Amino acid sequence: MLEALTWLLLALAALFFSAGTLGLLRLPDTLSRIHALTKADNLGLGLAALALLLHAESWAAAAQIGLIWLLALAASATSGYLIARRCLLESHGTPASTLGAPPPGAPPP
Amino acid sequence: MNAIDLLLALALLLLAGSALLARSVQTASVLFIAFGLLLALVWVRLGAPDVALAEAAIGAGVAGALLMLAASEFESRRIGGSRAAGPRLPWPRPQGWRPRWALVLLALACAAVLLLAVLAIEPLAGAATEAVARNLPQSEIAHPVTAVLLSFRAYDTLLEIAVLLVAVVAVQAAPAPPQRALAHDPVLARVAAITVPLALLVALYLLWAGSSRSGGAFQAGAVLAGAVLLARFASLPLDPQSRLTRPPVLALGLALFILIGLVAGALAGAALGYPSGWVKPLVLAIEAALMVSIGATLVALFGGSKTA
Amino acid sequence: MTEAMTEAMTEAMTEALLLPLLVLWPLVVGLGVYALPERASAALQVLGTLVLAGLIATVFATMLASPEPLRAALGGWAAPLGIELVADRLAQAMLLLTLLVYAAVLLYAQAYFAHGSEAAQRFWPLAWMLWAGLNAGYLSADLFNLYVALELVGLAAVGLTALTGQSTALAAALRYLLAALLASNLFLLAVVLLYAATGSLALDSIGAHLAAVGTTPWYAKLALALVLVSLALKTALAPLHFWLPAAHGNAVTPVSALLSALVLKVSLLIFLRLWLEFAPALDLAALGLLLALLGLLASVWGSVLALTQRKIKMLIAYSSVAQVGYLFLPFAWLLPGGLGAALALEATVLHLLAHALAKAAMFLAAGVLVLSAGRDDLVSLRGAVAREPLAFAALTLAGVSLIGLPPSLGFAAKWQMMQAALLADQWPWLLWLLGGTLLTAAYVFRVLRLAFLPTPEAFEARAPLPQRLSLCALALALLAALGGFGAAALSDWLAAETLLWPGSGA
Amino acid sequence: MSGVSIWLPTGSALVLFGLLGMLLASSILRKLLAFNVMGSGIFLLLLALRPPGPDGVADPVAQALIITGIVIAIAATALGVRLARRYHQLSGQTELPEDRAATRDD
Repeated sequence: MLEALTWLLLALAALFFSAGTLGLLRLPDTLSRIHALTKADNLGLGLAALALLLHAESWAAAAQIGLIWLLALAASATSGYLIARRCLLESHGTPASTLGAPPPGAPPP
Repeated sequence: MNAIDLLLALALLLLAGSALLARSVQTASVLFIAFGLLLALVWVRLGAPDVALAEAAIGAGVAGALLMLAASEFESRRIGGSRAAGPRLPWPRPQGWRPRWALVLLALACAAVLLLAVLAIEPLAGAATEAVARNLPQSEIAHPVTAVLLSFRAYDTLLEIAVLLVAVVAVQAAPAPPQRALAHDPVLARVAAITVPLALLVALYLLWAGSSRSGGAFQAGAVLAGAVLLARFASLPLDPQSRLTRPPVLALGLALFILIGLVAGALAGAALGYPSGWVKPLVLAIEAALMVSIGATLVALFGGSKTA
Repeated sequence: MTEAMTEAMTEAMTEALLLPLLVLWPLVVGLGVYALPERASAALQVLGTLVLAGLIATVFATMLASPEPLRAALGGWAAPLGIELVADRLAQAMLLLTLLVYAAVLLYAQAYFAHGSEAAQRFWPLAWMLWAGLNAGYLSADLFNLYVALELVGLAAVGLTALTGQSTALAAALRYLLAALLASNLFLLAVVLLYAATGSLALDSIGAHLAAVGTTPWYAKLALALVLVSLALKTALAPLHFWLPAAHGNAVTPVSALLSALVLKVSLLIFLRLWLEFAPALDLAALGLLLALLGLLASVWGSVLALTQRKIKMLIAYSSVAQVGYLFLPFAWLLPGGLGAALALEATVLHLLAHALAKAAMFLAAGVLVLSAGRDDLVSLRGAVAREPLAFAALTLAGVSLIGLPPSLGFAAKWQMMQAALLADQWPWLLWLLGGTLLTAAYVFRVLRLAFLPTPEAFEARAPLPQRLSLCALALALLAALGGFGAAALSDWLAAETLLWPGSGA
Repeated sequence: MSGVSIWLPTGSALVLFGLLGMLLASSILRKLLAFNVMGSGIFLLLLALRPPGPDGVADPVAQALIITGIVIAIAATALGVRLARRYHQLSGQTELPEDRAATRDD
């Protein structure tokens, strides 16, 4: 029973990871790629963590796995946010951009 | 079992190849970081967790970040700030390669001979490995890798710290170009405010753990440097960067290592030896000083002043 | 009784600390010069040099008492487990040479760098760390430790090359760094192969293991080939010399002197050690011949290129390419049981010493002339006889040794080479030695001739330079030019210890 | 044994990749990257050629050598990257003069 559940979770995790990777490779622009990375991959990681939780030897080990997942979530959310911000700044801030107007969210000097 | 190894090996080769052939150096450095992280997994598979930690923190982390920083500088200058959209894996035409077929053939021949040689070698268990196991109790250090690094072959480690210091002094001839200012970012600052103390804690844990299991001054120093750099990028008020990279801090680790190596060594009867019973505190003192100096060194090697 | 005890104590301390201090002390001085305020720096360096001189004198004194090399096991862990330092007579000759060159170069640099110059603040710590790396390379008897020592030398040398931070210096330093890194990786690969095959990193136990296997595995040859390519790249043996002229020619003068006199030599010494260790187990006759032929190529090619240079320091740098060639010639006879092996070893060591002293003197003297003329092409030599007679004398004396005229050290080295060639019944090499001498004479006289031309008026107005600069160059040049008188004693002293294999001799 | 031997061809191939990169790539950064790849291959060979201990733990001497090697490689890489950044700032070039000439000729 436990084994079957573990395999199911791992298979789902692999599915989400594959979807995320596919999105990273195939989606047209940076912002949509970030979606693929932050959403699908984090879900995949969560599922994998859950599968491992089922086999944790102690509460401490389980807590560590949970903590790792939380940290990975925070890291990917922050880096996704930073990439998106940089992306917006660049597409608005350079002369080569199609939008000639000054960026709405330009950083204060 | 072997399927995982096979997959890992193939992915490793694929990443190395695509990093070397990638169209832009920036893409190459991202791929190189992925390569380093995968290599860390390989070290775990081979039963070398200490190496895995060092690889992930230093090999992939620091080296990759250094390359990426330089690449972004080069490329933003070349095409006026805007970049070709996103990383794409470019197979057919690598750029910036000189096709010199004689050299290619030479390298191929060398690699073929090398492969034949490594397949022909019958590994010997060897005197050194057995000696480590035999002398471990006498070294009074529980973790074999730490015992090799700080007792049996402490001289290698000492010279290697000198190499790091030489690199720091040498880069002063080439001041880093000023970096583009980073605006204060509330989200990054909030996340860093949690992550930086956590990273400092991890560094201390790695330092402490080094005496009994995987970890040690190098890994801890790399994490420390990461924390300081993160604090700098997030413009945290606790930015200790300017004070951390002063010469006395950079020199501290090597100086203490030599001092203990000579004073304790004179008492123990051989330079870089430890008098019996004093091993643990002395090694911990050396490792703590090394952690600070290695962290400071890595920060200094990144260069660039405080973003303002 | 107390006296005996003190003596025993001192002896024990000497045993434990003497050899390690030869490496650790320069590191301590380097750290001090780096971290302490600048006004302490000069005094610290004088003290540092004197202490090192004392240490080296102690090594020599201890060696006179016993013919065995000094050994020290670091941390008290004996060899296959720990790392051992060994000071045989080869190492001692190198220690002394390094001390002499450094004493001259440090004194020179004190006057050369403007007070408070930024380049000087990087020069002092890097130079001292380099000294530590050099001594580590001479003394280490552990293969991996040699790799670490070579890296210390290499990175310090690259940092010194880039000292001024100007674009040409940076390009030269990068080229040098990339070549050195490739060489390091090849060396590391050889270390890996040998460690895997023998399970040990200590030089003598690797050699013993390979010799004991009987039919030595072929991959030992591959390892030696890798070491050979690696160290030939670091020693700049043609055709692997491409990085040298730019690095040595564009560095500031004290750095050029250190790089050409010492940094090139440490890799050669390590190669010589590994050669002596492996020769009984492998048949190296063909490889020795190949090295000698490459040396031939280098000595001709370097001399020809030296003849075409416009800048004086580039000319001297290309001369190094040529002179390195001679260092590899004696390997043709340096074989177990080969006739002339002992002579060949002496010739290599003598030539190494001769070139180090002469080339350092030449760079230092050329630096004086460049400073006094305010330009770095050959025109700067005009009127050197009148302007800077001492520097000119140094240049001439160094040239005498480089060409190999008696009574210079260079002459003694070439004489030994000829003897070795005759003993091995290979007289065609003599033609080469004579031809090479003519080529060397050609570029040396090209330099000296200009010195007698009248000084261009543009040079006259410049402020006089401190005499100390020329004197430092002259001191080294005198050692090179008169060293031939001591060569016989030096050879005897070297021969008193069995550096070669038992059973092979003159 | 078969579990270990897969890393021997992998390590050799990484050495080959790195060697090719160091010899043929023209950008300084790419050469430095290749240096690191080659080093990784050598370290992989080092560990794969050592028989593991009874409990599956790798040879501690080899592990220590690799850690030392990684730190030395980072020192060299950092020095190279800084020199390259400054060189680029001063000259606007990302390649060394000899390599530029070679690329133009081809």
